[in-house]
Amino acid sequence: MNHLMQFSSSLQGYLAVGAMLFSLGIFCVLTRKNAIGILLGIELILNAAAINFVAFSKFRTGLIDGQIVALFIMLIAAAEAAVALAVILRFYRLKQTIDADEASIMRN
Amino acid sequence: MFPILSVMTYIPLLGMIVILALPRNNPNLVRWVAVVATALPLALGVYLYMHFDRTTASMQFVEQFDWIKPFNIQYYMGIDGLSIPMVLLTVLLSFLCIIASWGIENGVKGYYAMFLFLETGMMGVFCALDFFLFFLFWEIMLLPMYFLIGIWGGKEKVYAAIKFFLYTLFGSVLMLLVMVGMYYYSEPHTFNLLQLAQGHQFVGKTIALFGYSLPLDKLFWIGLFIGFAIKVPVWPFHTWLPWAHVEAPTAVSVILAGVLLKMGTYGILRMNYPILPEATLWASNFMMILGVINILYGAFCAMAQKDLKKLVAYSSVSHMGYVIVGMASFTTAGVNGAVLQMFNHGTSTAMLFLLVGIIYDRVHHRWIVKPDGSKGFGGIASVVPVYTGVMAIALFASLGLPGLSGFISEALVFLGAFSNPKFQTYVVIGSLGILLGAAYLLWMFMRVFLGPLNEEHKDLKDMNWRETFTLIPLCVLVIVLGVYPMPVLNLMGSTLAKLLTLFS
Amino acid sequence: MNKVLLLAEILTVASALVVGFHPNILYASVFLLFTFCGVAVMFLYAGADFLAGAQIIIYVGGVTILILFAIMLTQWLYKIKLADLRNKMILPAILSVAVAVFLYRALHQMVATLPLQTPEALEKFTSTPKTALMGHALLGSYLLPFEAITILLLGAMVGAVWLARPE
Amino acid sequence: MAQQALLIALFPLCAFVIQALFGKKLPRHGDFVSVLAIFGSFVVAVPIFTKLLTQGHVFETFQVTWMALPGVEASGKLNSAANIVIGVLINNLTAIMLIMVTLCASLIHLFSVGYMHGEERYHLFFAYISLFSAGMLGLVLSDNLLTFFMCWELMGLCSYLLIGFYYKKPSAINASIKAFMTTRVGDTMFFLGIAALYYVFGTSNFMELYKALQQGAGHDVMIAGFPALTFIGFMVLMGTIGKSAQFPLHVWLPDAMEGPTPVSALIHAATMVAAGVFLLIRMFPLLEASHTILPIVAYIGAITAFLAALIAIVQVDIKKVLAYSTISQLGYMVMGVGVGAFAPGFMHLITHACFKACLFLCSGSVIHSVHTQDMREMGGLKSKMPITFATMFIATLAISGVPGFSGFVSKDRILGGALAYSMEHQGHYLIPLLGFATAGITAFYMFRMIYMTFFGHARDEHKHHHAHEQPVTMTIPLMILACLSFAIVFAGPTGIESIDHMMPVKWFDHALEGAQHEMGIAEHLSPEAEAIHHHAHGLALILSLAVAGLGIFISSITYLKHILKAETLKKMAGPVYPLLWNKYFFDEFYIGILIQKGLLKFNHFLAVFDDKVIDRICVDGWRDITMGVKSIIGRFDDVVVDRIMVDGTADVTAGGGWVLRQFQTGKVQHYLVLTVMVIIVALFYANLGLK
Repeated sequence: MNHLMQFSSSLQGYLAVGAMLFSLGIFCVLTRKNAIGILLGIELILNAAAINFVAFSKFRTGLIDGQIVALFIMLIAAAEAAVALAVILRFYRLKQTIDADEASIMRN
Repeated sequence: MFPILSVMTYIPLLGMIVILALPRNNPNLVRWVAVVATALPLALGVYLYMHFDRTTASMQFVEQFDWIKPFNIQYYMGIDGLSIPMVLLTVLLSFLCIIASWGIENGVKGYYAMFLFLETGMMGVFCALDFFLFFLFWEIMLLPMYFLIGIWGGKEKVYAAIKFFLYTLFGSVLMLLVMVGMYYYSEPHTFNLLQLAQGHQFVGKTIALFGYSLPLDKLFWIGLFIGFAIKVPVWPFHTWLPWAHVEAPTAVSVILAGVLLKMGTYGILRMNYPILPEATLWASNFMMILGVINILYGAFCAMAQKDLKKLVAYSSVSHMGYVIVGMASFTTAGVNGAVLQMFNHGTSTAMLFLLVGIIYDRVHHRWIVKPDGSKGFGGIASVVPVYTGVMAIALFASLGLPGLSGFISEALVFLGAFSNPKFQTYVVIGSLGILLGAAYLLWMFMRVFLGPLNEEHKDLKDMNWRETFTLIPLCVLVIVLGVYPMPVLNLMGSTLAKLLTLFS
Repeated sequence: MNKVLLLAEILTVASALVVGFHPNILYASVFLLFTFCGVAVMFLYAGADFLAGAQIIIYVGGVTILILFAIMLTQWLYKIKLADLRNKMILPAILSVAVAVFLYRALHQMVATLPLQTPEALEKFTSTPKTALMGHALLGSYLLPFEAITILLLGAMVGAVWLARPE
Repeated sequence: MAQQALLIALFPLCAFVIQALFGKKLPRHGDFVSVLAIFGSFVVAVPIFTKLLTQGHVFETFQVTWMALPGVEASGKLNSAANIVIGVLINNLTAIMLIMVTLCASLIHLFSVGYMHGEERYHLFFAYISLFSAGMLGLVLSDNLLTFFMCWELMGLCSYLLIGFYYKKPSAINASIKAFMTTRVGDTMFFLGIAALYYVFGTSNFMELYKALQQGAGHDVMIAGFPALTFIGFMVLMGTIGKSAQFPLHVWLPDAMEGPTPVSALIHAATMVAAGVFLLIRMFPLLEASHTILPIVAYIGAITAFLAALIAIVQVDIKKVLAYSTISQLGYMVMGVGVGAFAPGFMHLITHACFKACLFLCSGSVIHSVHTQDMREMGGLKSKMPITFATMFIATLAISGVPGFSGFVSKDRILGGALAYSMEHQGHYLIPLLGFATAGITAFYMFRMIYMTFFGHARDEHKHHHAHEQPVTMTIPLMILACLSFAIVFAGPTGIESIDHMMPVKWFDHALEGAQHEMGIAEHLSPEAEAIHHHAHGLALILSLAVAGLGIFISSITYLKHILKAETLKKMAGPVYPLLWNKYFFDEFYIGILIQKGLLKFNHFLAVFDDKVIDRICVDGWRDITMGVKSIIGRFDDVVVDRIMVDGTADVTAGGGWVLRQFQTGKVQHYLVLTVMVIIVALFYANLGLK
């Protein structure tokens, strides 16, 4: 238990959590048919990245830069979520579904 | 100092933003805004032309400041004798194309927005002196082109657009790799093209790849050359060109042939030559062979085409071959001729594409010989005399008739290339292109314009004022530069002379 | 104190698992909220107080709510079952695990190449409140990206409104 | 004076611009603009010519830098070595050419006013013909090969435009494109010759070239495996062969008769085709220096002269007869230059221009009057068109080599030169042989033409009935040109040197001596050579008189007195007749085999190759490669391979929507899977690298 706690507050712990979130995010993106589900996965991936930046900032560099980048990631995620949801709504209005497989009209 | 180059580059971008903000139901307003947004750079281009110092080879109208400090990336714009003809060509053709696109009815807003964006990209490419900036503009240009072909194109537009995109993307990837490589192997790390060109930095260095130790400068040269060769297009990377030209709307074909193709040769002269002169000399033979292949291959293929626009497209392949031959000759006359040919081909081929577009607007086909074997046109000279006259000028300029611009540049190219004893045999073979050029163009002229009138087209309308307006400036340029080419030649003389010192 | 962090991490991963696997999209989004909260706690423990706050405000207060809205707008709660039809899962599962493993290994090994501050400096950095520091950084050396992201946000907002506008 | 001389070319050029832009709106469709312009040129040319006559010598130059191409020296300074300098050169040759061209052109312009009256595109006719005059005069004035070539090509363009003037007629446009392309074969090689000249001598200026040659430059340079001088000489000769319609590129000139008759007179008889010979004369020092080229020139000329003359016998189209006769006479000039009889060659150029222009204009007058070109439908026009008949008869006497007329003088001298050449150089007996044979044949077919056209009874009553003499604007040019066909204009009253050598004024010979001196080819014959020449010229005089007399005699008994039937001659010729009638099957060979079987097939092959091999296989073929990979892996996993590898990888690498349309799902997640795979691979390598 102690060992685990030691690990959890180390750099490796942060990285491990980040990697897990990242892979779950990818899994989510790849498997969900629902466009909103895909969006959830993307949010996870972005958060995983943010965690890594913050971790490096704390355990290695001791500079504010990592946190700044994490902040930017959040902002971009927010923007992306807004646009993506707008697109989904639009798509829903067009097709009465949000199944991503239906979004293949680009295929020509 | 007034940042004239940046202003010229970004006015179209501003125009694009304005256009996007305009209401959709007033296409004429959109058009006029686009006209203004291209006329201003044209006016500034005239200013540039007047105030350009012809006696120096150094960069002029320079704007330079740090942009992304940690990577030593600069915002560095400037023009010398090599870029200014291209800049002038860009602003002129963009302006004319905006007018020539008046007939676009679908998605006017998007079309003009994309077009203006394209002009920004093109201007940027010709003005950028920082590799990173150059690459950025190079990619910027790709995007609107893709949409312009893919949305406003002809029947096979999507195929053509994707083909264009993937081809050029492939070239861009190579260029990106070389860019990064140059950055890392230069000392100090820099993207500045002028600094990279100093001190033969890459000669003698090697890089280990796949277990082989390869000479760095030759590797860079090949990477860059392929990247640019796709744009030129050098055989065998040319197959996107007929597709893109044929499917693109008229004005886009004009820009494509008039400006975009020149970026390839411009890039080679701007990067390969000064940065990697040793590798350039090493590859000169190879370039010469490719140039000659281009000339002949393009001409032969053009002769077999049944589609008017495709014929013109292949003739571009052939004519860009002259540029390669001139460049690879390393003689004063040859290199001057090559750059002049870049300019002259820009004007004459633009005329040809505009003219083909005009006839396509009228009759909605471009067949010299229809797929079923019947004649597409024939004898229309009697119904559209003015059109025929202008076509004849464009045609004769293109086939290198003395007194029109094409001759001067071709003559210089051949005089120059022949003065290099290494290449005389190639020139002798390449000169066949002069003959073939005349053959396919005149044969086309005969089948389309002369002979008994094809009754299908007896009601063909001659050019209207707008079409005439787009063609007159080009006509004048073609004739004036054919008689007295100094207005363009003296822009570039000093710069090219300095460039050639690297190879003597 | 480490216990709290450990708990937060477990919470994060566990709820992320739910996000990844739960067939019902509604559940998944609610658990995404917990994941965000867990991450916020992790930020706090990493000395990123401002970020933790931002995480709560932006993600928990903004993004998740937006997602829930979207679900309710598109999937009529009463009419359509919210179960998310799945694609084939084997390949994505393999891929995800592979990504996790390789990513972790790569980062782990890469860490050695990063500059390492003295423990004192790191401790001092962790304990400093970050709001002021971030403010200075944003309006100092990061001004240009900051402005760019402002424009991006504005553009996204306008774009979203335009996209979602009624016909 | 040299600057003013530029006006000679500029007047017609301005006329062209005015005519092309506003011609249609001017009164009379602006014909007076062109006519005045060319008369202006004539007026400017006269003082130059009188100066030549009074002082015996003119020499003026004037140069400007046309293109500045700065180069950098080792020291870093800019230099101007590569600059392209052009200018005007006026010497004896120029002066004679100028007066000849402006005079012929003026007269032909004047003739055209009547001949082309009422034609559609009348103003364009004058625009083109003015442009042509500008080109020809520019060529004569050029002091360097580059502008010479430009004008040369410009004339080619005008020739193209004017041959295809009746552009609705398929035969006319075919002839025009044939003329342009055939001459361009020669032009292209000529241009290579200019490029080579630049390489060897660093200039294309004639005077500088002569100077360099006198200093013995260029002998040790090789180009593409040949001695440079031979290479240049051959390329220049090719230019001449194209432009002056020499064997084997002579095929275009007869077809060029599709153009209006004044065009044939001006372009295809008097000036443009002679420009090729003028080129040889200008480049004579170089040809001489290369040693190997001159015999080739001589043979080309002799063969052309002979073959073309033979074809002319069987022609029934009056203009075609003249066309072949032009080819034949041009062959004489080329032969003259080739055997070193440089001055007689040039003289023949001038005399031929005058009498051939006259012949063409006369034929035009006849055609205008009877509306046919077929001699079988003419006959008995002597009384109906007396002036035309008289002038044409004089010109015919001149071309046949009857003493007292100009053609006799020049032709006799060429033949004498050829004979002397074969005496000096053993084994070249074919040249004078062909030359003398041609002289006889020429006399024969020219008189045949005269007899068929003007004598005998009218074969087509209707046409004969409507025939009439032409208005004065058309007959005056005929008369002036006929006057110029007398020997006295050039040499003496009879043209026979031994009689005429008491004549005090022999302006032509003096002028040519000066020119030769300038070029550094002044002849200093050894006494033996002098003797040979004297002997040869005496022999040539007798022989040429004999063959010409024989030709006229046979022609008279066949076509005038009908003692000998033309049919009998035809039978005697046997298989030669169809060979001549089909012009030795040159057209069939060039068009049927070289172009249609060769070039067009090859083009088609390349276009298909481009489309199918390069585009489809090499570029789009990546799809097939990935498809192949798929079939090797087989049914490893339907989902992974079929849906992802093919849908994803194959399409993206395939490089084309052709694939995309057929195999692409368009589903986001399939692409994402691919992306993730790439990421994994990248990470995997990152792991390896970090070890």
